[in-house]
Amino acid sequence: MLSLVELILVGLVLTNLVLLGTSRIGLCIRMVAFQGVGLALLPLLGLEALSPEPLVISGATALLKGWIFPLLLFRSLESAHVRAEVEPYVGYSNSLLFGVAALAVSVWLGGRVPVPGPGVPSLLTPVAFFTILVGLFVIVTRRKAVSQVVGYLVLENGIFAFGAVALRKAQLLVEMGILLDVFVAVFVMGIAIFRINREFDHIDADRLASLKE
Amino acid sequence: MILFACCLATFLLGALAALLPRSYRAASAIGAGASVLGCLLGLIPAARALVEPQGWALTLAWPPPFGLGSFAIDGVSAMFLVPALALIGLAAVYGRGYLADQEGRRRAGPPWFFYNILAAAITGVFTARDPLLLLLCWEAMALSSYFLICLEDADGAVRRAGRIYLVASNLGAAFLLVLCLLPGAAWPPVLGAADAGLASSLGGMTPVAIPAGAIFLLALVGFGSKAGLAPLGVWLPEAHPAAPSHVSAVLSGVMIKTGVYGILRVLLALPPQPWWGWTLLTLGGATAVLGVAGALGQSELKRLLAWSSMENAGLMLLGLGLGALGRAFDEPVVAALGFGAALVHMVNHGVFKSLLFLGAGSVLHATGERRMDRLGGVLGRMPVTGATFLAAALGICGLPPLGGFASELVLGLCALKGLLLPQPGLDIPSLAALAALILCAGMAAAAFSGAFGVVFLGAPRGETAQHAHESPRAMRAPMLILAALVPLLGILAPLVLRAALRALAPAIPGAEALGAPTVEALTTATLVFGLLFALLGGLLLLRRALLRGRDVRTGPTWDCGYAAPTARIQYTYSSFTQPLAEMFHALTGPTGVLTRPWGLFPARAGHVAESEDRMLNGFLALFGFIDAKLEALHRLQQGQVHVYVLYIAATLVALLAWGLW
Amino acid sequence: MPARWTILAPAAAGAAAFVIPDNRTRRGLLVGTAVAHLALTLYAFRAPSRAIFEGALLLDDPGRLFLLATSVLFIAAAFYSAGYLKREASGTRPDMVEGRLFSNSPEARFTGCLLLFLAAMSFVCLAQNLGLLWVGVEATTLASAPLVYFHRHHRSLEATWKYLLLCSVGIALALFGTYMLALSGGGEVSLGLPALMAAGPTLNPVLLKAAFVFLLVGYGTKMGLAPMHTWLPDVYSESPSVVALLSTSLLNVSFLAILRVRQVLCAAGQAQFGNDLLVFLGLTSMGWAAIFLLRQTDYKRLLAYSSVEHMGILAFGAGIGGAGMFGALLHLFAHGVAKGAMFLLAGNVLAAYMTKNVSGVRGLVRALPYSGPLWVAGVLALVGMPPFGAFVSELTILRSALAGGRYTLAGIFLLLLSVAFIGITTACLRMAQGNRAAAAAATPAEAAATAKPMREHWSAVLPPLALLACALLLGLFHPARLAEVMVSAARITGGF
Amino acid sequence: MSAAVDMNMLGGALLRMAAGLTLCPLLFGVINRVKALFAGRRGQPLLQTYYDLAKLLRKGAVYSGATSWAFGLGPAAGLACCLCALALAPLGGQPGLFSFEGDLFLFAGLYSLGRFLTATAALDTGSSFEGMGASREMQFAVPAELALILGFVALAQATGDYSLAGILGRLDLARWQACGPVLALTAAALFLVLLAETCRIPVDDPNTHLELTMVHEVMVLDHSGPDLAFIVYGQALKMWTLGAVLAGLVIPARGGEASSMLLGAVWGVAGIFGLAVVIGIVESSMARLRLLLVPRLLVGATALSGLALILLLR
Repeated sequence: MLSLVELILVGLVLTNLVLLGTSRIGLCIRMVAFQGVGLALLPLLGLEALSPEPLVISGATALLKGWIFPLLLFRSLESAHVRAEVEPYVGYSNSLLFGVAALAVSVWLGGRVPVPGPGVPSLLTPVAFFTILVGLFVIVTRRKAVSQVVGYLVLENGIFAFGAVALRKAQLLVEMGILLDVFVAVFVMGIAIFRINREFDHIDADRLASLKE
Repeated sequence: MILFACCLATFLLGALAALLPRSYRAASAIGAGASVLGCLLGLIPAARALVEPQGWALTLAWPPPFGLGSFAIDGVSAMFLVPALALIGLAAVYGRGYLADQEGRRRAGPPWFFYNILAAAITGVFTARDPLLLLLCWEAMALSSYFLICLEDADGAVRRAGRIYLVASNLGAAFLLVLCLLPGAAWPPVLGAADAGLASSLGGMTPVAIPAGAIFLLALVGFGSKAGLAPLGVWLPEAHPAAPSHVSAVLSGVMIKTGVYGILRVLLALPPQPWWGWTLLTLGGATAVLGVAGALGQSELKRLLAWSSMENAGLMLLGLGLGALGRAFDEPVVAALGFGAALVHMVNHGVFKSLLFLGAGSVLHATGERRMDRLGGVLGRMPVTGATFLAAALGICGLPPLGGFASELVLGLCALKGLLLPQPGLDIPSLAALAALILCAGMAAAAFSGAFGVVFLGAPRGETAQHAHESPRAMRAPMLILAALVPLLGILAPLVLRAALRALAPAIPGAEALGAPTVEALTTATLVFGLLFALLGGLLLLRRALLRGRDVRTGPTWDCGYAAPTARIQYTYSSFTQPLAEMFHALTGPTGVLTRPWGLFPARAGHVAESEDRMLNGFLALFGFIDAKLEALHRLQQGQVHVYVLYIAATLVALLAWGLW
Repeated sequence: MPARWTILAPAAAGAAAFVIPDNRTRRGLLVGTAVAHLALTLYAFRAPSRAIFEGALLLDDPGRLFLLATSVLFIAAAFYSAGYLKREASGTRPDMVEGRLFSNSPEARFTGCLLLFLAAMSFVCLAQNLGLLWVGVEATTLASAPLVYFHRHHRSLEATWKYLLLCSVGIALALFGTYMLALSGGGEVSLGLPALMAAGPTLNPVLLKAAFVFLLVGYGTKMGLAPMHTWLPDVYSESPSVVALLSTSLLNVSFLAILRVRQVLCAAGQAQFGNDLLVFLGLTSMGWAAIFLLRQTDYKRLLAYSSVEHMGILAFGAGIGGAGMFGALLHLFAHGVAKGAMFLLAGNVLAAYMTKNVSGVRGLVRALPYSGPLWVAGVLALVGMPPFGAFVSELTILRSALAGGRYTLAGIFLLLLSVAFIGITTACLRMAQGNRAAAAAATPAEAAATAKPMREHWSAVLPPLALLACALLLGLFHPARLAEVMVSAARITGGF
Repeated sequence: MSAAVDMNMLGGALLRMAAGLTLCPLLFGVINRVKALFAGRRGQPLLQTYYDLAKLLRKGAVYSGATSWAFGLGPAAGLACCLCALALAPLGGQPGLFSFEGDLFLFAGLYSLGRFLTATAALDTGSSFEGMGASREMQFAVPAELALILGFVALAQATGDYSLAGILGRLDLARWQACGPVLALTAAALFLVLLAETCRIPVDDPNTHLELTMVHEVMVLDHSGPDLAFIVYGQALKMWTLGAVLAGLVIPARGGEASSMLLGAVWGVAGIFGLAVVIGIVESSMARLRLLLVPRLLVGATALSGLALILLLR
């Protein structure tokens, strides 16, 4: 079933490019949701026998990444009555250009890093690197706090993809702990955005700069 | 050695005990009493180590982190320790009287706490036989002296002085840190000694051979900065005046000697090379001349004394430099006399300078006036202070028949012998040392005759000087004891020199025999001193006998018939020293700022006479520059979280590139 | 089996704290849990410990050490905050910087998060599985975020946001590194520390290096190594001093995480690479901190930057290896207690002077009869002056650097230490000296009023006093068992 | 104490001291006679200084109200120092009462002690004139002392001995033939020092009447009676002592054994009076230097001694 895995990975790349290109925050959130659903499938693929653990993990993943996180983000977006523009420092076309460059870099890096283990697509490492880079890029170049959370989620997705494909032997305990943490993180961030909006009447993270030096 | 342990214990316990009581008198009594008692306890073993030079050792099993703490006293330690303890004890007695009038303004505990810690630390520095222990004592000394300097911290100038001192001593200590932590480090530094420290016990590192020159340079900077070596001694003229006078006495009379002690230890332990001696001579001569030139340019009595401390530290370093050259060229006579001269001068300067500071303190205590040009005629109102100050001033100028002359004689003879020896490497350095010595003696005489004359003689220049009163007994007694020591050190100079040579004998074989002729010369000189005293007394008696029964009138100063001038018209210290200071203004900077009357209706004109401190200004400018440049880097953190994430990403990429390349 | 209870007890107490209505019982619970935790830790310190969850959790010697450090700091924090919460005014009040109105978040949440925070840190100390280690570290972040936002004004909110975002990003990178580390064994190795170390030589070096870089950057963000430290000054300056104190032990456990990873690196024979990175980041942090310590105007930020500097010292010592590792562990203790005391004292100063500006504070020694002298002592303990512990630890690190013949590094280390010394002492001692009247008062009458010393509550003075006593103890004398554990911990964490 | 072991030597030294004590006031008379001769006057009697001293010793004294005991200390101490210096100084190659290695430092030190106390005594009057004089005296002393010591050191280098008596005892014709120019330079330097120390023209004018230009005389303006006598006598002794040293340098007539001891002493005394004549000639042939030039003159003297040393060292 390697092909399906690779399909999902390619989808990951494409969604990333969309993320870089779009101007609507709503679309970004949906893209992240798509990524989440796709990633939720990964643990199931390439299994010899159907065991409960991967099922639980993928279920939880789909629930969180596909439904709850987008929900939270949309809520905080609504609560903050702001224009649903991304308002980047770096224009969309430039962002896409960066995307291409990042893709090249991550392919190069993936080439330097050997393929981890048998039965792992060689596409995995570059895609993971690429997703991480895109996530960081979004955090750095997008003004709104919400889009920074989006960036964080993209970063998280890249890492998750890497782990889910390459690391089949990880215990349930670990996985669940990780998911729980990410959930709480996003939850707390949502609350924080809510409060920021109430305190400042905006959620532009770049204007939170009273603490310096 | 039991006594020595008791001495240390007394200091430490006294320090803690002084903090306990609420009442001012009780605290100061406990604190001062502890220091005096500790000094007495410590003096006994120290003095014994002087007569039996093999000394003794005390090793107390100190649990980790310090491993074994081992103290030992040999002749050299004793030479430094005896005067140190004596001075600390006397200064403690004085200090109790000096601080008595601050009752109610502050608690007495802290000053005496730090004073006792300082005493213990100095004792430790002179006796430590283990690098880490030395470091511990050294830092403790620096800290406690810092807090003592900052006792009057309500005054901004004092805070500034304290800050300068703290920074300077920390930078100096950094070099000592390296010196004492070098692999295979021992104290006193013997190359290749086994390293019984944490590093070896844990890491099992193999000591690397360190070039002796590096060790010398580290010691020169580290100890030299404490000894007031130019240009590292910039803190000295700031810190010593800022401290309360009994502390200034200890700082100047004892603490700067720890630097001399350290350098001497290194020179005795390692085989010196000629360039060590030349370095020491150059720096020592520069320090001495710079110090005395600075002293000529001051307007406050205590600052003058501080600058003169720099001068005398320079003279001691001259002695060390000659000694180092003597060892390097294998001329034991020069070596013995050079180090001997440094030791003798160390003893003398300790006594004189502490006495001078005590005197200055008692004038300050009585008048509250620091500037000399506002004082005058104090001698009549403070006879004891004046007389003792005169004695110390004569001594510190190296005039016969006092101790100062003895050290000058030994140093001069050492240079003379170095000059006359058929050793091409020695003659020019010896000549330079000699010239510097004589030059400094002459200028010091000018400075101190002026200071004594302006402060104590003539007519009072202001209200404060008129209402001066003699200090209480607690302050007078130590001054009198020290003043008695001044001529005594002149008479006993041969003994002091012999003790110094005996202390040096282990490092310089046959030092005593080599120095014997000089001891002989000093003995003869004491005969001349006796003649001088006899003649002086005889002439004074003769004068009285002649004047008895004749008409002895008292009138105004004749002054070539210019009657009834105001007191302010008297020659001030700045005017007294101006011609001489002008000759050296290249070193000390302009000695005064003159605002001339100008125009048809001139506004007020005036002349401010005080020479700037070029070294300090240089350092301040440098530090300010660096500070500004670094502050420009504060732009790196402007609060945008985006940029911060970028930092993280950039670090990640950079390290990845480093790792995977 | 006490080790597991060091996690469960605070967790349970934290959960309870959210529901307990009464303030006094909750504070009692806080203090009681802290005492119990210290008792358990001390017991676990002596007893050999058993594995939990098939060896996923185990208290080895490094764990013991860090658990002790955490517990000591927490008990001080608990006692202090018991009084602090009592003194802290409730309801809306004007903020002292801009005068905007703000209020505290509910005390229940504060106490609860404190306890959960402790639980998370204990969890990290016990974790023997890199995955669980990650979970624990992330949990500490999340548990402490609400604490930062205790005073609900917008500066603390800004700090909270930065804290959340930066630490989450960093931690995410650490997660990626963790995966790569596991994969370096060809996908067959689990995340268990023993397993990884057993498989050490067979691990793929390239992946291993890449993994270490990710982990170092990630956990380094939490540990506050420059240039990832940027959240640290904001959080320290805007959160209550209790929280600042606890963040010190937060930095410590992040350091533990890095050490755990380095264990694997050493087992794989890649120690040199890791050490180089650690030395590099350590010196970078010290340099960065030194720059911001000079002319620093806010004394809480000053303390924060000094934390960055000390984290740099820890990294440097660990990277130097040999006795340097021992020195680093000792320094971890020495710095922890000293910095904790300084934060508590800074809280007292803030309460007395109502300003965080260095130039606004004068004459501490006269104004606060107990906190003032303690402040001076704390400064000395912080800059590594004898007879405090930091002196010994910095000495040890420097000595092992010299013994290794790395003179240049030692020189830079010493230089940066001196710069930091100048920066800290210049600001802090200036605060202690002089008299308050000159700085604060406008009229002579007011000066007379402010000149006389104020009264201080025991709960504000005793905890810092106790912490400084610990610092003094570390400088003069080490209990045998403690030294033993430190040495073996230094061995385990890959000193030599 | 190589000198005192032999009673004969001791007696000789005491006799030479006695000669100095009795004859020194005569020097002023000689100088004045020479100056009068040049000026074509008859001049004051040779023994004038003796008369002055006797008169002063018979007078009472007036003291300024501003002064303290430090004022009276000055003259007595100054005289005591001059007497001790006399006891150290060799005459005609014969050692003084005391002689030891490095006594040249003591020799110079005694004079600076006297100078110190005289200056403080001057400051004690509170008069700005006397302060001015004291300031100048201390200023000029710095280069003068340097020149004196370096000159002695040059002689020590030339003769290889550490004590005044030893140095001057070895300066015989052979030595002059060996290193004549060096000794000549040193002699010149020492002569300048002598002029400065005994405050003669061109450094200072003993009988000027313009206080602003005086150096030593203005310091002692307020002293009267016995004090003034002490000062005048001290000046005479100083001239005698320095003259004895200088004469010992320039007149290389030496007699080792007791028979020619007398010869050497006679040569020495003759030399001192010859020096007085020279001083008289100098004083009447040249004017007093401007004050600002005096330091340069003395630094020049230092340079001369230094040059002599360098010549020896190379």
